[in-house]
Amino acid sequence: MADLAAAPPRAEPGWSIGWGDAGPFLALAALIAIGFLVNPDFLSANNIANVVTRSAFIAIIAIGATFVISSGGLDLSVGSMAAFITGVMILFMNWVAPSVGTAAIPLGMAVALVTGIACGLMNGAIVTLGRIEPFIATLGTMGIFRALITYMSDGGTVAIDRSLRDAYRPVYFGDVLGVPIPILVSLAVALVAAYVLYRTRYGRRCVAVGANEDVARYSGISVARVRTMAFVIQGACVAIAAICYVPRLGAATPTTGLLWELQVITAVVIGGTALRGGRGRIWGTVAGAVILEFIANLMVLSDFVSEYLVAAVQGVIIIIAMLIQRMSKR
Amino acid sequence: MADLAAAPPRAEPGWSIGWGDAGPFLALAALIAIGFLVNPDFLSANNIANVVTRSAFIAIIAIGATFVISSGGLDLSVGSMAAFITGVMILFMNWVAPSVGTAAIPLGMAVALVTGIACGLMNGAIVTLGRIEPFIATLGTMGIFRALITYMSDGGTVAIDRSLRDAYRPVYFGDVLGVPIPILVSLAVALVAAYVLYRTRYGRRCVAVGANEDVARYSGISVARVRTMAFVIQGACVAIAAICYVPRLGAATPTTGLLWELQVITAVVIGGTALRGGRGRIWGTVAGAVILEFIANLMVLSDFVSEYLVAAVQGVIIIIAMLIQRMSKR
Amino acid sequence: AEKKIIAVSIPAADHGWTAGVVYHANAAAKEINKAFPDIEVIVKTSPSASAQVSAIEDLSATRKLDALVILPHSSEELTTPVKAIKDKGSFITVVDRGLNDPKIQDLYVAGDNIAVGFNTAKFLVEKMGGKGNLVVLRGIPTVIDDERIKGFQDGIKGSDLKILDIQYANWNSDEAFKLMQDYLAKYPQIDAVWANDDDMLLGVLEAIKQSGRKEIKFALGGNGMKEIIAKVMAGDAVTPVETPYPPSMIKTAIYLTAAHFAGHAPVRGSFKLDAPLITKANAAEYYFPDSPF
Amino acid sequence: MNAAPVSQPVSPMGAGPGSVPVLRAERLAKAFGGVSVLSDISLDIRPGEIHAVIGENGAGKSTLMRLLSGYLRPSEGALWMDGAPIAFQGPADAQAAGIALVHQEILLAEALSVTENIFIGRELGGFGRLDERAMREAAAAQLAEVGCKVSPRARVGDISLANRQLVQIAKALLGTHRVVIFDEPTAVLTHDEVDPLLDIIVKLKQRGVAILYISHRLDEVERLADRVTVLRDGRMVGTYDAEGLTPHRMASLMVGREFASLYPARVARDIAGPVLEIAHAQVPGFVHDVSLTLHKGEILGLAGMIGAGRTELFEGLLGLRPASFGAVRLYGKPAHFASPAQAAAAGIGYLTEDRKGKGLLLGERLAPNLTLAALDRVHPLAGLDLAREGQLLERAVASYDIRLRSRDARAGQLSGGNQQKLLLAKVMLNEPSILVIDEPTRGIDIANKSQIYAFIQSLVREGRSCIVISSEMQELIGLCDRILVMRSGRINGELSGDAMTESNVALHATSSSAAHEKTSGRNAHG
Ligand SMILES: Nc1ncnc2c1ncn2[C@@H]1O[C@H](COP(=O)(O)OP(=O)(O)OP(=O)(O)O)[C@@H](O)[C@H]1O
Ligand SMILES: Nc1ncnc2c1ncn2[C@@H]1O[C@H](COP(=O)(O)OP(=O)(O)OP(=O)(O)O)[C@@H](O)[C@H]1O
Ligand SMILES: O[C@@H]1[C@@H](O)[C@H](O)OC[C@H]1O
Ligand SMILES: [Mg+2]
Ligand SMILES: [Mg+2]
Repeated sequence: MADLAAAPPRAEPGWSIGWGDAGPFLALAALIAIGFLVNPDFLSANNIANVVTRSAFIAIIAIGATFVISSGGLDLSVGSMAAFITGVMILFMNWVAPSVGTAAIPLGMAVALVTGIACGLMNGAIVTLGRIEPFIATLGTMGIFRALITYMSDGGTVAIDRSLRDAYRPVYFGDVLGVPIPILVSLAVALVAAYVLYRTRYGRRCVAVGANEDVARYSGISVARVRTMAFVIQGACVAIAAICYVPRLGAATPTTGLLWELQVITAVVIGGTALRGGRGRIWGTVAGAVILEFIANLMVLSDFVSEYLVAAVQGVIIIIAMLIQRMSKR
Repeated sequence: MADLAAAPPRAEPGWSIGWGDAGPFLALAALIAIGFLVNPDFLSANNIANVVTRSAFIAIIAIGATFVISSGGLDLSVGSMAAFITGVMILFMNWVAPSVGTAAIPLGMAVALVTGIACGLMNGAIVTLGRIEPFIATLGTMGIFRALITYMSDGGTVAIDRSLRDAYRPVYFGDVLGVPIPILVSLAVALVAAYVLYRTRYGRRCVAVGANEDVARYSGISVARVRTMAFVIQGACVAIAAICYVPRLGAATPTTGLLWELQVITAVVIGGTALRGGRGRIWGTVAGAVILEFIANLMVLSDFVSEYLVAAVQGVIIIIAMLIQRMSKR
Repeated sequence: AEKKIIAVSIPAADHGWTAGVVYHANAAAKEINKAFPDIEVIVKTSPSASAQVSAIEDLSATRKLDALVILPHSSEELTTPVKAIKDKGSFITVVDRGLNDPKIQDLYVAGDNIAVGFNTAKFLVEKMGGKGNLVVLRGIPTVIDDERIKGFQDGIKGSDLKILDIQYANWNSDEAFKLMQDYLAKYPQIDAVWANDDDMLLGVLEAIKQSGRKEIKFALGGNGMKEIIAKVMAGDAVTPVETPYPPSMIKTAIYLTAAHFAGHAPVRGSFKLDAPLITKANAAEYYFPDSPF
Repeated sequence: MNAAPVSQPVSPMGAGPGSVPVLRAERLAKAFGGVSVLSDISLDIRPGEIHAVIGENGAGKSTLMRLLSGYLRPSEGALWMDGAPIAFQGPADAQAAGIALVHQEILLAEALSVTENIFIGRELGGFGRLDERAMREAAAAQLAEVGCKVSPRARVGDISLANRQLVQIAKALLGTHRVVIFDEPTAVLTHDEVDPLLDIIVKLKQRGVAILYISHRLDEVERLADRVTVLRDGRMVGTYDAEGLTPHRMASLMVGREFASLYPARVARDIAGPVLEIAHAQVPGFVHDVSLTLHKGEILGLAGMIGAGRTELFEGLLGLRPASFGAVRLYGKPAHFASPAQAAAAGIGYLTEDRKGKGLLLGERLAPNLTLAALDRVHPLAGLDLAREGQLLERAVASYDIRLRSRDARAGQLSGGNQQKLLLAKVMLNEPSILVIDEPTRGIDIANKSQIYAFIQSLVREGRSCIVISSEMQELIGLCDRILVMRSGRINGELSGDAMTESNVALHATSSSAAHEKTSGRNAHG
């Protein structure tokens, strides 16, 4: 009986972070403490800013994934979708730049968003209309996006036009009152997402679909529409991440975004969202993304680990972070 | 009463393949037909033998994954576990070869099996004792195994001793009455697995745990033990696959088994096993593995697709295969 | 005196060649740290371009880097971040895959990917009398891969050598084995195979051996893997030559960079390793039995 | 109170082995997260007795049963078996000791077959090999015993709720037992399925098994019980000899005051023209050519046995399963509903019989559950109006008498009856003008039943119309203006006025010879 296993009453999810959801934040705190012990530079303003800025990509994509996963889906295509969107955006900007100059940048952003939404729509349609397990459907589109970027780049690189480079740079490297722009963007995305997930009808429906599809259906919710919408949100988030990403690396290649899907899902799960749906935690997801980036950072800053074993230590730390997260729930 | 008539008798899963489970076989048949149309060489005995032999690794590992997945788990670590086991086995054989000669081979196989079982036990323990989402737990151990093989090989190659190479070669390249040995091995593994899953108490409980953990627990089944056992079976299957793999290229490298986990899960799902547990299909899994290998083969044998777009076409075919599989269920 | 810090940023060992890079980088670090007490070499590996960007950011955020030796995952993506390090006053050594803006580097050490393809092609044109059917296996879609293929295609231009097929096998021997099996099933007559990397060549050779096909006159790779060099030394008929693209170039680069500090002799400039054909005659010179590669 | 609590346990069966209790609970208490749900409960169960436990929804009956069968561990107090203290680590321990529980909520794995479910955890067969045949045969026998007619090979997800309940009982009864606990086993069963089950219970008793029996159907309690323990608000009211304890008296003990009458008096109403007309409905496999008409202000009953196809008819109408119709007219105009959302927009509300599987999100809090089907109505703006939602919950709690120990509760933590009330409140939030209620009082205690009946009556007085699908004949007879009886997917009779009697309903529900006929007595609506 579900109620026997049911967890003790938990604080309302929302803007404020309840106690029961403190897990990922505790894990983050523990990690930061360890980091400081290992190398005091870890806490330098500079390093912190770098790491958090960097985590923005994964965080933004993972916020979208929080919708998909809490609605009971899964999207493996996000990494290659990011590469594909980046490629489309850069090609478009390079194409219009000669005629419109730096206005190519906002136009390119719009194109990126539209592309992302279209990609999400495609994923959603295959999953809901085709009634195909999301794992397989998005594994398929992962191959498709990856191939398209390979094709677009002729197996090489799609690089942004020099003329646009400097104008675009601030989107990643700039700051407002000292806060790097990617951090602001991801905070804005998280705020909007938290609002949508916790404070709108759509968010309610999304979680309901993930919790029990039948109950949702009998309550007059169009399960297919809600699920598709979650994939669309995911696509839009990937596009936003791509928009921030372009100035950092200045190019899309067939290896851009490789294995991001694993990082994204890991961030979401570490953050406390249930992989089987029915429970989404936006701020947890953000914490999860920051945790992953801090772990990578710690690997660079510490000198203990043979370079060959970095992946092993990362694996161990992720498992420990999950344990901390889990334990705080008792 | 209407009741008796109402519930259409479903075929019991088992040795014989029921109609409801024909999906993957239909998809396979469709694929073979298309392959033949595209290039008649597709059906040459040689090509078929090559492809099916190649599919043996994934098939054997995926058979193990059928247990894990139908019990409600997931194992992302299989690919790097395969590499790790291969590495351990080769190092061990090379070490004892000078003193025991070719007897190193059976000894090495035993070591591989023990290693596989230990790896599976570790995965199982983290998932059940640590109560960590299998996705995250095995993502962690995936990093661990991958790092260990990188470490063992100094990032390069762990190659089997020349003195053992020829003696061991037949395990991959040999045949019995014309049937390549890896095919025989995977058939044997599938037979045993089908027996265990469909005809023994353990198999029944494995599926029950995946179908509804609460029901299983309240029926006095030790959920943790059943799940752990599924991971152990998975480990053993990976070891068997590794044993067949070693003679093929005679080496383990840090790229051995890369991304096998995705192929394995895809094979299992295409085969009709439910990703959320509660339903396992051994022969479907085998068909799924063969389908994947045929798709890759078809890509090379056909001349339609630019090398850049291969992944896209593969993605599309996988989705179509799932559609065929799905449709045949109505 | 303050220690001079040389950071080395390279791709993680994800296949044979990069494994060689990691091996040689670690070896160089150990040797130099021991030999020069006032130089510290730190080696960091990264599994992807973005991780590499992160890594160099992290290194430079927490210490003053006197020099950065970098083998970029990809040229485009690393250009701007490396420039940022340069702007902080570090000495920049770029290895193998060049940056988009050569002005950033103080020192450039590289192999010649075009030559790897071109020299192999020339060898085949000559030995096969200018005609025959070829199949090609290429690596991971990257600039290096592109350059090699391009060099190769330029090399066979004007001859009657025909490329029957070209597909990716991702510098992975398993994938190369399968791909070669499929090539063999598809084409009844293959005169020569070129895999643009020796990891792949291993898989190719295994597939040919299994098929029992005898018409294949040459199966060539590239990079100078010790197993393949050994074949060349032994006078193997199918693999009689090899093109070097030694991962040890990272070691060369680190030593040169250290020399900049220790030797008080400026070492700016470009250093391009040749990719001459290795034949039985000179193979011993390229054979390092202890390297993992 | 004239039936005095039995302070000193005396055997209602006279002397004999029965006088030593098999199972004894001493001062049990249970709290969930600091909220006390049960306190100071002491009772004993003796071999060969049927011991009923009754109480209002949320009184703590199910919680007590879970304590007795190892599913929960008591916060205080002790259990004794055969005079020796015993503590269960889990249900398996209790099962090993011979205690079986038939859950109030269905607890089966839907993906597995009936046989597999029955034998989970105690599969037959030696040397690791399963003996499928033996299990199938044993399952078939066990099913026959409880009067369940599904195939042992059927997938549990494919059989009706009522049959699932029977399968669950068959599962619990497998093997030998000393104590069997039935938590509302008949709530989802119709008249004709109840009898065989009660026979089994009596048979068990005669074999010397001790039975704990929970039901809101007090007539069953009267028929079966030797002793009755009454709970109220988590405390013992007392244990009584069943002799002379009438349902009315039981109800009064449960609620703690004199209990009036169950069914509200019929008031004359205007039953006007048709609001919903369904012609030639076909739901493949379930419903064959059914036509019916619902009038404005009417309460139309739908009777039938398990598998009659009543649920499927309306699931088909709402687009929840494939169906075809000759015609559907709403207020005279042709209508078609592709989804429950469209039906809701047209003013049709449907309350599912399966509250756990299709009605409520058990892991969610109450307010989101309440508003889930009416989000657009409750929150007309983009953002959620949580304050409004809170008020709505308060109002629902008050008007449907939902009893909760904590505002923070998840739906799954409510007692069964309170879940049902929450579900009713959820459906009503859309203010449907046509309400289809599938099993409205499943698991509802007697006091609340009468409230729900009064509520339905007030709806039709407001000019709304109601279709009641129910397995309780008296409920239909007491409430409805007209009853359609379905059998094997067809309408097999129509009753109204004085013709609405138990025997008439039963006749049409079971006998195929009673061809479709209209039987109306004198007091037909008017
Ligand atoms: N897991 C739980 N967590 C918190 N409260 C619970 C839990 N289970 C039950 N309760 C509370 O305990 C009280 C008693 O519930 P119980 O299910 O025992 O009632 P009941 O007498 O069986 O009622 P019904 O007749 O409606 O089935 C209810 O208030 C319920 O909300
Ligand atoms: N998904 C399904 N697949 C196959 N048979 C089913 C399925 N669902 C229900 N049935 C069968 O269809 C018949 C009708 O079901 P159901 O019991 O819901 O009808 P009903 O008239 O609503 O009865 P009641 O509400 O009294 O239980 C039953 O025999 C049931 O076993
Ligand atoms: O990583 C590359 C390697 O695999 C290839 O063979 O040579 C050049 C390298 O940059
Ligand atoms: Mg109850
Ligand atoms: Mg029904």
